[in-house]
Amino acid sequence: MSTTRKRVYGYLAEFKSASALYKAAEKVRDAGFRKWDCYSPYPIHGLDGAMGMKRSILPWFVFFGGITGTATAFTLAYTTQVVIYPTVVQAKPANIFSVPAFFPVMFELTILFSGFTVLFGLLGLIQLPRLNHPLFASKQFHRATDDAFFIAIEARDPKFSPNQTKELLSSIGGENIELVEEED
Amino acid sequence: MANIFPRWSNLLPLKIAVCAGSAAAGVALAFSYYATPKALNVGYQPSQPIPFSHKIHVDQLGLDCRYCHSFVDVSGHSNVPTGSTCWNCHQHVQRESPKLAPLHKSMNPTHPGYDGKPIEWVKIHKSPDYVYFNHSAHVNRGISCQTCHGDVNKMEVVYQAQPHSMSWCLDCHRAPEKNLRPLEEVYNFNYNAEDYVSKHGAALGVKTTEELGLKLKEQFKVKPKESCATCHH
Amino acid sequence: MSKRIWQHPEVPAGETTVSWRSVGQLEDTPAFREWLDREFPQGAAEMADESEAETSRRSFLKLMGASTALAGFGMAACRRPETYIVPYTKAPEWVIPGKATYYASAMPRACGATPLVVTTFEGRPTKLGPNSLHPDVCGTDAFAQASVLDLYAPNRSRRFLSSGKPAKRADFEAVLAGLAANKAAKIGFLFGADDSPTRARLTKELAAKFTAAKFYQYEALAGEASKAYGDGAKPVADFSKADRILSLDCDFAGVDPQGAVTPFFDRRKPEGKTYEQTPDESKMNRLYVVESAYSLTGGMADHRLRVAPTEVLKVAGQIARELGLPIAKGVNEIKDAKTLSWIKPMVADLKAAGGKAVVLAGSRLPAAVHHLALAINTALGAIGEGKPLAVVQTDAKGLGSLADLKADLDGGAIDTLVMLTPANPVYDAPADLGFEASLAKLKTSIHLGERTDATAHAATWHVPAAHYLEAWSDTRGARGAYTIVQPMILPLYQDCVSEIELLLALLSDSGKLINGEGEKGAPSPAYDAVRKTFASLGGGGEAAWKTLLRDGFLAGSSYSLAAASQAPTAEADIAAANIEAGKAGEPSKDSLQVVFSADSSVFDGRWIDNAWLQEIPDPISKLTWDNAALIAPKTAKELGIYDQIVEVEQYSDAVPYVVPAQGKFAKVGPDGEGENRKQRMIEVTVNGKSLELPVLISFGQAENTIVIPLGYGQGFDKDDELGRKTDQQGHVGLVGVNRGFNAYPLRTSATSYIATGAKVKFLEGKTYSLALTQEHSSMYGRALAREVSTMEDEHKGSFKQQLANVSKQGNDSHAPPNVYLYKPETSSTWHPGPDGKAQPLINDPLHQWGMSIDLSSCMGCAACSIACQAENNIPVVGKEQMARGREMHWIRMDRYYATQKDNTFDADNPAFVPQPVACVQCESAPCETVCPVNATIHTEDGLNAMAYNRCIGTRYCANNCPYKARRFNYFDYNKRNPLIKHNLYHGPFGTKAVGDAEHLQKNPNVTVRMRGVMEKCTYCVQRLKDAVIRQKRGQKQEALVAGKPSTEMEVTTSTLRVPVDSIKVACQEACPADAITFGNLLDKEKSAVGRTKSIERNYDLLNYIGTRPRTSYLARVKNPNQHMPDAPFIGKSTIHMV
Amino acid sequence: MASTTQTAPETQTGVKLPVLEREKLILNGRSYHWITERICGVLENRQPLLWWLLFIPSALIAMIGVGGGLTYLVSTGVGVWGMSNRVFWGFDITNFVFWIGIGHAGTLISAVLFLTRQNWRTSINRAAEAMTIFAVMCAGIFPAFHVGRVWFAWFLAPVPNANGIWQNFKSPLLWDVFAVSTYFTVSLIFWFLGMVPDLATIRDRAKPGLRKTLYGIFALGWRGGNRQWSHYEMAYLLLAALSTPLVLSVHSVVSFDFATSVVPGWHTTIFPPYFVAGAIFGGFAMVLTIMVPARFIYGLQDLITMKHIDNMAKIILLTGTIVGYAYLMELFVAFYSGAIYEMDAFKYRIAGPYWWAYAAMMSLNVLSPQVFWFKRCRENLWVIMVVAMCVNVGMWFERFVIIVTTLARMWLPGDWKTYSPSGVELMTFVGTIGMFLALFLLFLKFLPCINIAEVKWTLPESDPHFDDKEHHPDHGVKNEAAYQKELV
Repeated sequence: MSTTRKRVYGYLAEFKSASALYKAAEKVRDAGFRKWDCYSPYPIHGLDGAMGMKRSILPWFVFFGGITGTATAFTLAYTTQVVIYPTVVQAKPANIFSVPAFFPVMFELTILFSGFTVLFGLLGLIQLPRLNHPLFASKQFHRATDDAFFIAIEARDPKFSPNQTKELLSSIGGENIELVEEED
Repeated sequence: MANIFPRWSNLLPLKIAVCAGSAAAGVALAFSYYATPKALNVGYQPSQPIPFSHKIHVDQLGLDCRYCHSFVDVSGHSNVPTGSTCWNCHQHVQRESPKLAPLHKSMNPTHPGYDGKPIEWVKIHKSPDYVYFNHSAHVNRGISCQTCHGDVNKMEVVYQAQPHSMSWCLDCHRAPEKNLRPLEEVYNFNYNAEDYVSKHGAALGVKTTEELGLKLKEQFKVKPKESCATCHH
Repeated sequence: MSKRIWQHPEVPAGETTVSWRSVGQLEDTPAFREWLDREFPQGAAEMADESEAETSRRSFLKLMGASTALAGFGMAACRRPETYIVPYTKAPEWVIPGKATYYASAMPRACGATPLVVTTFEGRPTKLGPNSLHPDVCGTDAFAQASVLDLYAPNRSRRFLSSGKPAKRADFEAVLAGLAANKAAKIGFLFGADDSPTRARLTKELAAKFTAAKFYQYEALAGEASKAYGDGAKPVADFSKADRILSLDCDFAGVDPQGAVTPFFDRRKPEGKTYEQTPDESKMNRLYVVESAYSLTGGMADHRLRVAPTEVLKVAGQIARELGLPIAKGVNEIKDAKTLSWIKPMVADLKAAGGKAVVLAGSRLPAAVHHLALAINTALGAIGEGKPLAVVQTDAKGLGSLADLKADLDGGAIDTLVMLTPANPVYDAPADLGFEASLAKLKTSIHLGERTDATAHAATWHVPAAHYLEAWSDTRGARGAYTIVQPMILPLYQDCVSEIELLLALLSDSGKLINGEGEKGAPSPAYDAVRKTFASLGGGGEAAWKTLLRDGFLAGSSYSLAAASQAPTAEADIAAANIEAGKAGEPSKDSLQVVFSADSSVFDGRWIDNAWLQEIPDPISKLTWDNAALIAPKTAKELGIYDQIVEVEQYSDAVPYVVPAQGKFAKVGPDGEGENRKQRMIEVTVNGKSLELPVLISFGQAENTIVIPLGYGQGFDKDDELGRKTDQQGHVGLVGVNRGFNAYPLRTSATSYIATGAKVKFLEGKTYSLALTQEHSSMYGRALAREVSTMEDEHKGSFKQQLANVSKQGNDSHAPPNVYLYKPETSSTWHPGPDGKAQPLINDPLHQWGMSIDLSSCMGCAACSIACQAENNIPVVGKEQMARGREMHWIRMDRYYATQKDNTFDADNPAFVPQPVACVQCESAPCETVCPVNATIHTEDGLNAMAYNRCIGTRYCANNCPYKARRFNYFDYNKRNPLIKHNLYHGPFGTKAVGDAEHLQKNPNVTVRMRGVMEKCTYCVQRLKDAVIRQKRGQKQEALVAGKPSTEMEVTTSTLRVPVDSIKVACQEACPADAITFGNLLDKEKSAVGRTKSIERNYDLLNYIGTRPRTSYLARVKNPNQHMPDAPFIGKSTIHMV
Repeated sequence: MASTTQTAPETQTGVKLPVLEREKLILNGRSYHWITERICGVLENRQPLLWWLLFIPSALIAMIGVGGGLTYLVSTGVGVWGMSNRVFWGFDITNFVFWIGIGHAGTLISAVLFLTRQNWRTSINRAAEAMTIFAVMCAGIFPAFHVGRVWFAWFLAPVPNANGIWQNFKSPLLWDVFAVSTYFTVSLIFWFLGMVPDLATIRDRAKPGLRKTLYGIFALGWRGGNRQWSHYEMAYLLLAALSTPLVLSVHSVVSFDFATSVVPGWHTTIFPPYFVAGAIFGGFAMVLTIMVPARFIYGLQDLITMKHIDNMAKIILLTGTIVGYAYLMELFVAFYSGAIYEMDAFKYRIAGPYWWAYAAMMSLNVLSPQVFWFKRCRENLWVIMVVAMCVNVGMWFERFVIIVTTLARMWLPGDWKTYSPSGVELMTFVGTIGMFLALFLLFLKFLPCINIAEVKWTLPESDPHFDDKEHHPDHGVKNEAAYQKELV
């Protein structure tokens, strides 16, 4: 620990297993914390509930993304084929009845647009890419992507207090609890 | 164990995205303006071997287009006048004007340096080789020279007035009424639809220029085609 | 308007941007430049601009690429390549820039001139069409159509040669002057068999001037007919008067014309020439053919008898015998009952025709047969005024033969020879004659020719000849109508001399050679000579001359009739021939008979350097770029060439694997297919000489007979597949080199056309690759090219019933009707019309184009394909690509053989049914819907348009085309030279395009396609558009005439619609058989095409798919004689198919 | 495979039911860390010599075949390939359809098996997705370069232009353009998203330096917090849901190229399902061909177990049989049509000039997979490899048969001509195989070839209620009581 004062990010505590983390999460939730998170190498079933989180709203983004795709495709096809420059191919009609021929493209663009919405929607929701984060400064946190389970409670949380929070964490089975400070 | 990326890197992706996006948009816009016939062709005004002024010949002297471009209404190709056409008048008129030196060179055997070689006019209105535009098909059906070549009668030096791009052609083929004229007025550069309507409107039973156009389209049975073979074969 | 002034910098030397725009400049070869200058003495005219425009069409796409590239980098904005408009200084009369000018002229030929109308653009002849005013017109055959290419041929002779080495014109002029001065010169003239009044006149003058002069005539395949008809006399048939025609090995519809053939085909149509009558078989003619190998005429036959070549004499004799002619006794009787059973009813039929029957003998047959034919015709009362046959006296009288010439050469009667014949005596004279040796003895021999062929090299002097489109001359039609030959253009290369000009030079005292044009632009002396001749023929005065130039012929002029009496030598000749035939005896596999036939592509070899003719498949064998020995299947097996009999593939409805698949299920034939085709080779030994050449199975050919087309093998280079000697490489150009096998050395004077006692050795393991355009000869049970018979059929009933059933033949008999989900005729858009309602897209109320092809008169000659090639700038692709199946012909001439399993008369004589297939312009075109970029869509007037500049070449359209009518440019055929081996595969490093003048033939109104582009027939859309636009001018004229303002003139359909049947497409125009009808379907019954669509013979090819093609076919009608033994098997190719 | 029988508690009915233990997906009770170690090992340790022995030649082949071949093609003309004015498509489209087909397994495994909660997929989906990407890249080459004027290929893109002309949206080929590009893009997204947490793992294991930086960038700063996981899971689910119809659509659209035509033998309605089945069939075969050796080389037997292979074998058996059914149904339809053109088309396929191609197709695609009826064959890796190879070849022949034999004997006998490929064509095809291998090897070298995170949660202890079942009876599979409840 260097002696210069740094901004504190919060406490990071490790738990021995997924189930331990699960139980701990319930407790932290009940303690009424808001700015905290559980870190695990893989998604843990039911942890959302244990942490009292709401269901992701991503599907709504994607729904509208998809609609946009369909609309784009239809407009593109219909205006060019019927409105702007109708052509006779194989004596096929160039009017509303030629729409069935546009379905494949409409479908594909729907998927394409949805796909992009998923990607960018997700990145937006989880605020990535963010390459720099205080937690990366922690000595043990790198195991979070391997085999360790952590809970981190942020100092920004109104309920956060240097001592009680630390006790809480240890009381619910947190080990090698660490005070994470932001680098300069 | 420490952060490998500085904190400022957190905003970097966003910045990059914004810059790249706007750059792309800029390029697209620039291209769609500068790289289209509208910008590339319109206003092309090369200097000609003889500074021939359409303004003088058409506007002041009132020459008909067909005096020089004599085959415009019989051939697909509107011919440029032969040396002799110019010589007809200019062996008498303005004979000594220094501007006419090239003409003398090709027409006047007594001229020093006479070689009888034709004058090389610089081509202004170019349609690609795979486009078969037919002048006679247009001027004989009520489309004026002016419609495509602009106010040549006002031009000291001829320039390209219209983009002559395919979409430009299509615009007229889809709505010919906008440009149709009575056949008598095809070569009249001072034609004005309003005046015409006010003069003959009553006789034709039309009040506005739009009505005139539609009337002529109906009357002449003008049905321009849009399919490829109309211009490409 | 922003006026940005560009000050163009001087174009620096080596500036390339300009040359994109003008290939004219790019290819600024001296020849081209010089041609330009001399074409318009007052200074290169607008031509320069036009030629630039049209030559750069060849590179238009690259150009587009370039300009888009430029645009891409925004460079075009800073400097655009400058191009120039170069007007005439003094405008030539009649030349309207951008419009074609048409002139009447003619192509002089041995069989009678082909009257032509020549299309020229700013002085460049680009296309030939028939002169329909001419009395002897019969379309234009492939040779005539292709002859325009010779004008621009890259290998065309363009400079004087002395003993094969380039020489100075001056030196030759010296020689000429010497000759002209020496009135006692022992000079001989060797003419061709074409007839030119002016030449005939000059001949007399020459005879007067050079007392010792002698005159000869030679054509390689002239035949012996004159022996029967007298010196310079020849028979000419008038088929309009012939109800019954018997052809004794006479291909009068193909390479052995006997007078205008169109009337013959008119009478193959039961509805009459213009389809106006109700079908009436009695108005049809009937054709009997006795021949040894299939010819185009044989393909048209109602009854065909295949006999060995020597047997023809017996057949003729037998006919004479049946007619009770004394002359017949000279010929052995025919014992074979089968043949007799065929001859007897046939003769009866001829007799019954009462003077409306004619017998034609092939010119390659021995004199004896011609004697007999004359006798028979006389007996039938076929000869005379208003009769099917006339014997006419040509001007070519008192000319010696090649044998005479040879004698005079050796005897020293002449020491100077002027060879003007289009033939190539050193190459094609009978081997035993030793002409070359005698020629070599001469101190002066002058050869005038368009090619530097063997004779050109053998002669001491070769003079480059002017093409007939470059020279003033005259000639005669088949029946002798005086016909003018006028130049369209000055000689492309200034040393080219015309026949007349050369003769005139000799006639003049100075001997000065004036060719092309006289001093100070005065016309060529030939012009005056021709006018003089014309005047002497009663065409005095300027008006008559102008009429002649306009019409192309002198009305009312014709040959005088000759006395058609039996020649005194008849008996003797017949006796001799009979003995010969007796000696030869029946052909057997150890002593075969060989027919040396004229070739449908190179004729006698004179067209070996014509790329169009080389690439057009032989109508019978479908062979391109080569010749081969044609042998009947059974004979081929007996000779051990094939281990089993190669049959016309049979359709098998058997289940695969249950039956042996041999020869079934469209398997690849024994020789392979496409580029893998390796043809077996044999060695033919006859007259003590032998020749190795590949074998091609030929169906319907007489057993133990070999047919070898002549005219090939004139020179080889290092690329030759068989590594033959290259010493004669210089005799041919790129087109003709390494082409086929030369059979002339096998010929002797006695056996110039038919040789007997030939031996054949099968060269095991030795092969040669041939390029065939059609690999499978049967219809595989599909009723494609449909036939009916005027005779009652036990299953299908009477002629009437068969006609009614035409559209229900084959698969169509049980195919369900096509059902559409949407109304297909007029698919609509949301563009409201004047009535406010949605308007249809195929909506042109003036023109809806349509075509029909009458299989009853189509014989399968490829004239249409070549006409199309000339009109539409279709490239040549070379043998290599042809073999791969990459031909570019927009019209593919399919040819099917149909065998009747139960044919008890002669099962090995299958029916021959040709079927030309081009794009049929489906109204519901499968190709259109699959193009991702809209490069092929339907036009308002019902064409299936193809926008080359939009095409990216996915080739999907072509896959989806049931007729396989689309052609893809796999290589840059116009930019790279396809004639050099593998050159196309060298891409950018390959040799550039052929020649420096070839592009001058291109039609400026048709885009020249680059590689990677799909192309196809579009009904000559450029012609249609031109006609439609010309029609539009009428509106104004009407207004002027009426003296009313245009706004008060009512513009009616009649103003804007092209007059009924006034427009012809290239193939239709060329067709000698009038088999193609084209026109505006909206004219309904008024137009011929409208009528064809409503007659019963009309059917759609592959109707089952429901493409609703605009081109439909008319079923072929066979008109058999029901008393003939083979009658039940005639016209049955498709009627029993289900 | 261990399956111990235990005694279950008495049920109301009094029947004692044996409880079968589910087969483990990960063997020998490996730990989280072991998994990480093992999978990251593949790309952290130096590559075995074999890797280089495979990579260098395949990279060379790719360069010569694809690079050289295409340069020659574009500079000289499509004529350097073997097509003619009779057979306009040959190797080009055959290879295109072949590769696109291969490209189907990946997304199918990831998406469809994910939706159907087939946890066994976790061990193979990453590699399979990689295959998809690379296969589609190979596929794309052919349609792109088979066009006559590739420099005008941009005509296919609906961009506004001064010519005012547009594409033809009725053309299956245009549908293809959209379908394939969409498929490629979405697969890429799917692949990348799935990889982000694993990239984070690698980042966190790497020593500071370029390597760490690069992985760091691509990991986007992933932290593995549950607030990220929950959105991430949702995103993954959505992508799976989107990709499933996409996979089915792509090959359907490809089949439209043929099915919407009028060509006998192409114009048939069974093409879409038949093509999709064929694609899955060929795709799985290719997965096996690649994964079985890889599994050995990198010792991943515990992750890619015999169970995985067994499942894939079963899928091959199923789809292979579907394809066989389609072949026969084609024949029946043709026979039943009563149209001579249809009947002949198939006759000439079976017994015509290319009978050998048809025979190869039938035997390799329909017969060879039938051995998978026998468990012994499904367990013998040699048999599996052989069959997989057969299927790869067979599926190529299927496309060859469909395209070439049909075009060589179409409507008018007058234009029949056979087709044979040119050397350049062969070279390019081999080149794409090299390219595919090279790319896959690079993938093994630089990216986690197995989905680390997903494999971890297939471990029993990944369940948060691993040690106390009673309170949450509906979780986990080893809870007998719950299991009994489910039964009765």
